[in-house]
Amino acid sequence: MFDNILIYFVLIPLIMLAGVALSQNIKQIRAVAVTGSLALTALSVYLLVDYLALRAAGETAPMLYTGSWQWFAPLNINLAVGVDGISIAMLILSSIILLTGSFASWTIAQPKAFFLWLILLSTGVFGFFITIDLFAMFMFYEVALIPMYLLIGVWGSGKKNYSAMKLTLMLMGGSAFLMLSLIGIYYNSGLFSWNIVEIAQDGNISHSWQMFLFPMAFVGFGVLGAMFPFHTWSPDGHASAPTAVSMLHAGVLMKLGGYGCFRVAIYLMPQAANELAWIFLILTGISVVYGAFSACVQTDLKYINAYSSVSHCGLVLFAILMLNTTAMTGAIMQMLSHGLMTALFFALIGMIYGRTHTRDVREMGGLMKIMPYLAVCYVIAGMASLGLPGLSGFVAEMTIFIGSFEQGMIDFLHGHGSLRLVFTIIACCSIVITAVYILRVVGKLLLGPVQDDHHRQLTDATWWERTATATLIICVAAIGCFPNFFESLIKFTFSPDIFKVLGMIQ
Amino acid sequence: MDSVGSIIMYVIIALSIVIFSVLAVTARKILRAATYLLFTLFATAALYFQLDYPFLGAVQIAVYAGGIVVLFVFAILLTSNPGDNSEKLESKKRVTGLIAAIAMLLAGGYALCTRCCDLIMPQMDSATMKTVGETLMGTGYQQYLLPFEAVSVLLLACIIGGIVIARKR
Amino acid sequence: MNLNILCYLIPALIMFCCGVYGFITRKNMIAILISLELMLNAVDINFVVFNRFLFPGSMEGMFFTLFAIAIAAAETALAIAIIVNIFRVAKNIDVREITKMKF
Amino acid sequence: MDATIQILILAIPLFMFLLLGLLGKYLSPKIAGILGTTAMGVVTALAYYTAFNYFFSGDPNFQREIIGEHGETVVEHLQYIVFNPVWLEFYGNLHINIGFMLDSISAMMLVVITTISFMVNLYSNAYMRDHDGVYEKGFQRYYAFLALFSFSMLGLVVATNIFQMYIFWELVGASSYLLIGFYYTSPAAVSASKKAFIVTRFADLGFLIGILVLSYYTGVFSFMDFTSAPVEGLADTYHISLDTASTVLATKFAGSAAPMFMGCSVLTWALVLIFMGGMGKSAMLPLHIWLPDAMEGPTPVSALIHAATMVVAGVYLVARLFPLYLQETTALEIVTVVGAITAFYAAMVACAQVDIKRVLAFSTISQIAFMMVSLGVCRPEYHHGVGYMASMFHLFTHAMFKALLFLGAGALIHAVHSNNYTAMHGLRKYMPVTHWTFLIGCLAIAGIIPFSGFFSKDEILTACGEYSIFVYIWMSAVAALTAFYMFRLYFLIFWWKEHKVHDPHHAPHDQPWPMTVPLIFLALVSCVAGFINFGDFVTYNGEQHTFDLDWTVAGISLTVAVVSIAVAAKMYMKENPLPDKMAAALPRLWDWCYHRFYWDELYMFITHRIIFGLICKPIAWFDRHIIDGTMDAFATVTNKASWSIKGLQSGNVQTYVWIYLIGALLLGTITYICLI
Amino acid sequence: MDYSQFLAMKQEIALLVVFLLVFLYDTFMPKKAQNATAAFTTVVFAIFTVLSIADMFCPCSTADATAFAGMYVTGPVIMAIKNILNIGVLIVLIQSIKWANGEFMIVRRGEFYELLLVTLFGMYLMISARHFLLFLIGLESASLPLAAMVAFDKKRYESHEAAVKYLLTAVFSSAVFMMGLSFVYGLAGSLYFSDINLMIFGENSALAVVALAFVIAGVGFKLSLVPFHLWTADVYQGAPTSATSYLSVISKGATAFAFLVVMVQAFGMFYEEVWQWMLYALIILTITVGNLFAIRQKNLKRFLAFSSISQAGYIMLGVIAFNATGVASLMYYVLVYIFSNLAAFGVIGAIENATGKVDMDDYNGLSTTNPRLSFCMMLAMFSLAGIPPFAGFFSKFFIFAGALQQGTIAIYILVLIALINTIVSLYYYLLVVKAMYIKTEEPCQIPTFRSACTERLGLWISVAGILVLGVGAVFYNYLLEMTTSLGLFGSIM
Repeated sequence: MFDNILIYFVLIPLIMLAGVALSQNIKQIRAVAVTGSLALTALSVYLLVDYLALRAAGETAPMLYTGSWQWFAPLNINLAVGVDGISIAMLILSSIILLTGSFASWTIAQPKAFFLWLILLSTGVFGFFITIDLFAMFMFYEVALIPMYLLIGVWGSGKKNYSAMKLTLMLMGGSAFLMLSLIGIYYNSGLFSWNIVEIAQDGNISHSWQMFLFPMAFVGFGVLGAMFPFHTWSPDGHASAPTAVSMLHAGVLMKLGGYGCFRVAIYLMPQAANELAWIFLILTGISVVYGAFSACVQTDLKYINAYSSVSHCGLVLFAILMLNTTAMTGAIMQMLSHGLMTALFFALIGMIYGRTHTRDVREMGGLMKIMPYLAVCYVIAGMASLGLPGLSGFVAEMTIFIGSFEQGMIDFLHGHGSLRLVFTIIACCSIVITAVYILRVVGKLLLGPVQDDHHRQLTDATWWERTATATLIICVAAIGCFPNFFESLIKFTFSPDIFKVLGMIQ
Repeated sequence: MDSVGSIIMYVIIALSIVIFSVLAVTARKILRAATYLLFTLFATAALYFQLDYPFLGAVQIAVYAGGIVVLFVFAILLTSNPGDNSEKLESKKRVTGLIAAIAMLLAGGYALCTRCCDLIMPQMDSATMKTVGETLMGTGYQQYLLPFEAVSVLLLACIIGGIVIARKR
Repeated sequence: MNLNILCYLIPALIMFCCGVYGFITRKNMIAILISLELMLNAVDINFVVFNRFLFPGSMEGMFFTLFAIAIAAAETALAIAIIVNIFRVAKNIDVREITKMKF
Repeated sequence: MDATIQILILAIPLFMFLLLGLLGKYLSPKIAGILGTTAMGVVTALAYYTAFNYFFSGDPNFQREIIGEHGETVVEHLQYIVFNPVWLEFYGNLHINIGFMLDSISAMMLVVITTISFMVNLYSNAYMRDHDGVYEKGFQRYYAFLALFSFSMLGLVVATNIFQMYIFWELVGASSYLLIGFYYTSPAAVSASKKAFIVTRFADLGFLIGILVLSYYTGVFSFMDFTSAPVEGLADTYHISLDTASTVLATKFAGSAAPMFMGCSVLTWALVLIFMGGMGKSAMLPLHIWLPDAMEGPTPVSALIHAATMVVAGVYLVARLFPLYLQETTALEIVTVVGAITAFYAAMVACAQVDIKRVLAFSTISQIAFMMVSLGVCRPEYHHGVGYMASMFHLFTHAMFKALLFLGAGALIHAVHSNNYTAMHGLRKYMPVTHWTFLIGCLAIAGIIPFSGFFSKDEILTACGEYSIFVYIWMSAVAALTAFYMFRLYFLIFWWKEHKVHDPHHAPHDQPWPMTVPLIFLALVSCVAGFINFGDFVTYNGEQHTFDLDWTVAGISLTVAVVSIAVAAKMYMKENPLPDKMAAALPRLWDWCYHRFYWDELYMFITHRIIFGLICKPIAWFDRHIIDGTMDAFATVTNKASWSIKGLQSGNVQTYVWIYLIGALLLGTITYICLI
Repeated sequence: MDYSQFLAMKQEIALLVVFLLVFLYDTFMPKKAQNATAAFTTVVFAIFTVLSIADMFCPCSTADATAFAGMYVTGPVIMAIKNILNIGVLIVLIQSIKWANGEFMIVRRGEFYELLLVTLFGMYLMISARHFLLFLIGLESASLPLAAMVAFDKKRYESHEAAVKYLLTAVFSSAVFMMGLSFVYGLAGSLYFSDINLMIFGENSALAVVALAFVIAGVGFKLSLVPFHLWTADVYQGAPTSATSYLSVISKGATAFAFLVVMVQAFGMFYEEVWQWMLYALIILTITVGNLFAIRQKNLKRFLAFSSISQAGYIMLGVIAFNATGVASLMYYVLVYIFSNLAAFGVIGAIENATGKVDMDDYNGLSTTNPRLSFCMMLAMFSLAGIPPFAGFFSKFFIFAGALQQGTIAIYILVLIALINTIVSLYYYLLVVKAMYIKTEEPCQIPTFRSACTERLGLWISVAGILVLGVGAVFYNYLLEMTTSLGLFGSIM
């Protein structure tokens, strides 16, 4: 069991949990958190390199590093692990955000409990990304959800009670549908297997069952992916959450939704995905512009960013539903990009809030003069968000648009309706709206004259804050500058001979 | 074809069962209600006798009429406050009670009438005490040693429970 | 003229319904207990009648009744103990008064 | 061929950006300035070398000799891909490359950009400090942004494919944003930068969709596949080929399942959408509104970005795809119409502005519109496509003299600390160098022989005349207005009345050498650039061609210009009430011109009232109250239900058993009813 | 008359031995030694439990047995469920020692344990009975002494009220149940489950349906299925906490299994057409109504009462599944539920014993004063809500999986409704967590105190169960392998 590298993605967090639990003071806790997350980052980077090497050596299995250990044997439930490029991308994302999140919560109150929950949450996240067993996946998924409640409830701000409850309940609502769908897949695939790869390859879920189970699975994960109209937990939840939690949640947890939508809903039930895509295309297409428009008039920084996340994550689901290699690659890129960028955003907002004690943009102004480092980072995050070339957002969005447009035109020219085309163009419009709200905030918050004289005494970022933000910015820029590397990592999964499902559709 | 005598007997028993039951639940005074209950129980015992279950009838009289009703009377005397002997029924309660009773009656009546309406009493030999005893003490099919032992435990427990509860401390 | 099975079952049913009615309408807990006795008794009759009319060969119904009487006795004893007990605490046995715990 | 020089051309500015951006605050401003300027000087030298090499080395990669229509030998400039690595792959042949293409227009642009950029870098060393020599706060940052801009702009012009162009297109937008908002504490600058970015972003949306359409149909991004054909025997060399463009049209578009969309061919749609991007960057009506506001940035920035280089990107884009546009002349007609209207509009507005930078901004809009019209009216059959050449020629000359004017204006502003001519008047004695160079700039833009503007504008008017007499007259009128408002500006700044000196010790004076040297250099260029035979370098198909001056057209335009200048001199040379009278005589026109035809107000209305008021706010409300309200309603309803059924648990045993019994009976009854 | 048949009833007889030991100890030991009655009971019962479990795994023991001509059966699965109950009872006993040693309990702690053991005996009978008379006696043994246990807290008026309510409704319910039995008897002529199942095959008369409804009502009463549940909250609230915890887990668990046995063995033929749909409706009602009531509760015991009502609904999914997986899932659910709920009751009991406070508002900020108790409570709540990695998640998942194995679309809808209800239940479980961890603005009403070592032991066991039972798959695997190898009917004989 321990010879499989993937298992360490769960073991390290567990060791961290123990370490934090045994820590005596905040320094030890910080040390454990940073060391652990550094180890995870290193591990994921090693995995990336090794994976690419294996692929280069001609490895063609859909999942590598697979391992399977019996768990609930009579029900065929195994702790099956395995990763492909997408999972690795997500693992890197998660570990980086955990690392930066640890830095961002350097001075949190009640550090022990906070880090315990935070690490438990990341255990769930890592577990989710490494498993290929539906049951284990679902279990880790829920493990990742519940610590949110306490993290927001105890360390949050504002309407934290309401938000924490709303977030938890809505996400659990999603997972209710999900659970039904997963069990349904188990019984109806004809294999009595929970293994995703097995089901995808040999499973045969009948058409009518697919039509029943697919929407459940998609909605289930879609709630976490902030799909309209199930996104309303996101603004409140993010607004109330403490910095690191917002980072992790928007940066990683919302990706669980997109990842799951792809890995479970579409991967296992492609026919239904193809036939029902239109419903969800409309919903996610709405998400994209709707979130952006909503963000335009918000005054709370976190609300702005939360709505922006709705928009960006909407784009992820939207692209996934294109069922098109390019668009799906773009979707994964967008997950990666949005994860890093939104984590950066939330980190910065948290740092600004920690200083000014307000998140209302109307009460702040001219912060560029007062805290130039944070302000510059904010501008960079904003630029990434509005898709400036050289940063990650551009690459992801362009890939999505190219792919979606391709699929839209294919549909259109083959007489399958112009829905995809129309919504692609609508989604493209989001780049303008994004610019509007990002620049609005940058203009109001960072530029212009100093709004509140009390702010003049505030200090710029501390070293740990600099570490957190700089790490994220470097990652954002790395993706933006060398996209082909990341796309080639992801694309392999989508290449038709591996992904027979998509090959069938196209 | 039943004999006239048995029909008359039946009518008397049935009527007294019905009438005393009704009276037992409608009597204002609680002591009277207990008395009507006693009559009902007697009528039931009579019914058992008529149906050729003398042993059962005897038990009915001994346990129910002899034991339980006496217990009731004691309880009534122990718990009666002067003045609350007669109770007045709220009409709302009465309506709900009637609804429940009639619903039960209709449902049960319908169920019984549709399933077993035309059966008449077959002939049989009344069981001897020996058979009764053997059945009670037997371990075979339709013999009841185990329930007998089990019910003894139950009764023991009820005694303990009763004592604990009734004990003042 | 034959007395068919219903002639016995219906009075028992009426008795049961009287019990139900009594349980629901009476205030005095002893009266409620009396109603319960009626219900149990009605069940006993049912068993006996079914045994006699349908399955005269066995004594299943009869023995059930026998045990039911024993159980009823136990129940009654316990119930009376509890009622007496509550009478000590609450100084009355009106069932409508013992509604402190609700909703 | 060794690509080191070309790599360096792109890499040095990028490196400078990173260096100054990350470590700038550890450098003294002086060193940062010198570093930035030097680096740009090096880039300029490299660019000159490259361009010289391209045009004059005779390398077979760069030019070849072919047999022309009439059997003569013609030199044809070729397109050479210096390097072109893949940056991002999509599907099939669709991949973005980041490359370096050398052809006649990109070489020309390299020269223009690096020259102006170097001038501006030099100039800013002095401009970005006050009279006591104290550097402005953020000086290093300024140089970093300048370097970023240079990098982006260079990347844009050497793009080998349309997506690379889009990438750098966005980057220049961002650097423009950063530079306009350089004085970030000023709300005006902030809102101007925001406006510039958003308006151009909106235009870029069109560009993007255009790219999507084009790339879907053709399956490629590369310009080479749209407009050129490979030269046999050379791997990375292409020549411009109208045949390729028509093949693209015929096989990819006309032959597709849906060649038409809403009455126009899909290619037209694609080209018009792409042109929309150009309209945004080049500030064509109705997307021009950002450019005047962009003058909030430092003046050298205006000179570099908003006069000489970035704003002509739209023209460059159309020129780059010109063979495709030639396939669908509908798109070119749209270009013409938009250009013509914009040119006239901007000229009108320029006549009524007070802020000298605004005048120059509108002048820029008008002149870019000239270039657009020139492209729009260009047809191969008209005088060997003179419009294309004229457009590029004007781009070149305009860059020089408009940069000159802006830098001159910068010197003035630096001297009097105001943007308005009302604070200037009669400065000619105080600032002679500025005065003379400014005058040269004005003469050039007015089209007075022998200054450069005369030649380029004349070619444009010739092209217009070939295309349609109406367009010719229209554009001549614009030319007349141009001469008028420029000299209005000139006279109001340098003449009108004596300058009031508030403080004799700080009388306006000529600026230090870093500021005057660029002025003199650019003035010299403006004087001589007109004599270049531009047809030797740039033509629509790359074949050298000598364009002769049409003296009829030249004479007319010269006359018109002189008359306009005379009118301006009459009105503004000496203080007199004539201008006020004129304004009073045409109050409506004056107001509209002064208020720029209320375009800003219209946009304000659309963005604030309609987009914010009728879309964003209702959506936000809808989200909070309807969607979120529904989610909350689930909770509320559950809670309400909880309270409303609490009566079941009444505490009364009798109710309990009643419910029990009825429940049991219902259970049986309903099941039974369902069963039978 | 083969009295050796009694030997098949190893567990029952052993239990009676325990009962007798306690009885004798309590009656005849000197006053001083009587102080140790509680501990004595616990130890003896622990020994019994260990032996009983050991017996289950002992290869030499005869697993299957049918005694008294099929009236009594036992088998590996039945032994397993009894042992599950034993474990639960053991925890209850451990947790109740502190309370039983209270000053007030001196005179009747022995009786408390005697009654408790008798009710457990009744439950054993319910589980093993394959004859309705024995079943009835088991049912009554399991419920009548409980009434006495409910009334144990003589100081508190609520305790008496609860006892009255419990007894009256219980007797009413058993009357209805017996009425139903009489109809069954009228139809089948026998009260043996196997006979009934044979005789009523194809029967779809009103009498059969009504009989079935009454039987379900009678057993559903003990399970507190809606609408037969109304006594539950009042009784749970009024009874002493030890009795409540016993009532809520052991009684419920035993009855759930017994219900499964009755429905499958006696009425298995009716599954498809009749009782599946009855149960369908009841499950929806139970889960929903239980949840709806639980939302507003302030008294924690009452709160847990409603929560246990809705949990009963989930348990019933294992019955409606009508397959071997369902049986295993049901048993597993009961096992997990025992640990989760007893952890919650353990905390409540400890706090009640120390301070007498049971209201949720009193728990505000408990984490600041009693972090460990809060932690236990939180784990219990999460487990009850079905949050991984705690055992409750697994039990819920498997019970759903069991139900869905049945495969009709109606079951899918039922499970969906149940799942949506888990959201509501999560809400109120989180309310407790919120009170303890989030509402920390004001100082906590409950001071810091150290709970008795027995209480802590009980909590440790419960928490260990919550943490281990789910992730450690052996428990469920064992049960599932057992039931699948025996089949649905075979596993419950």
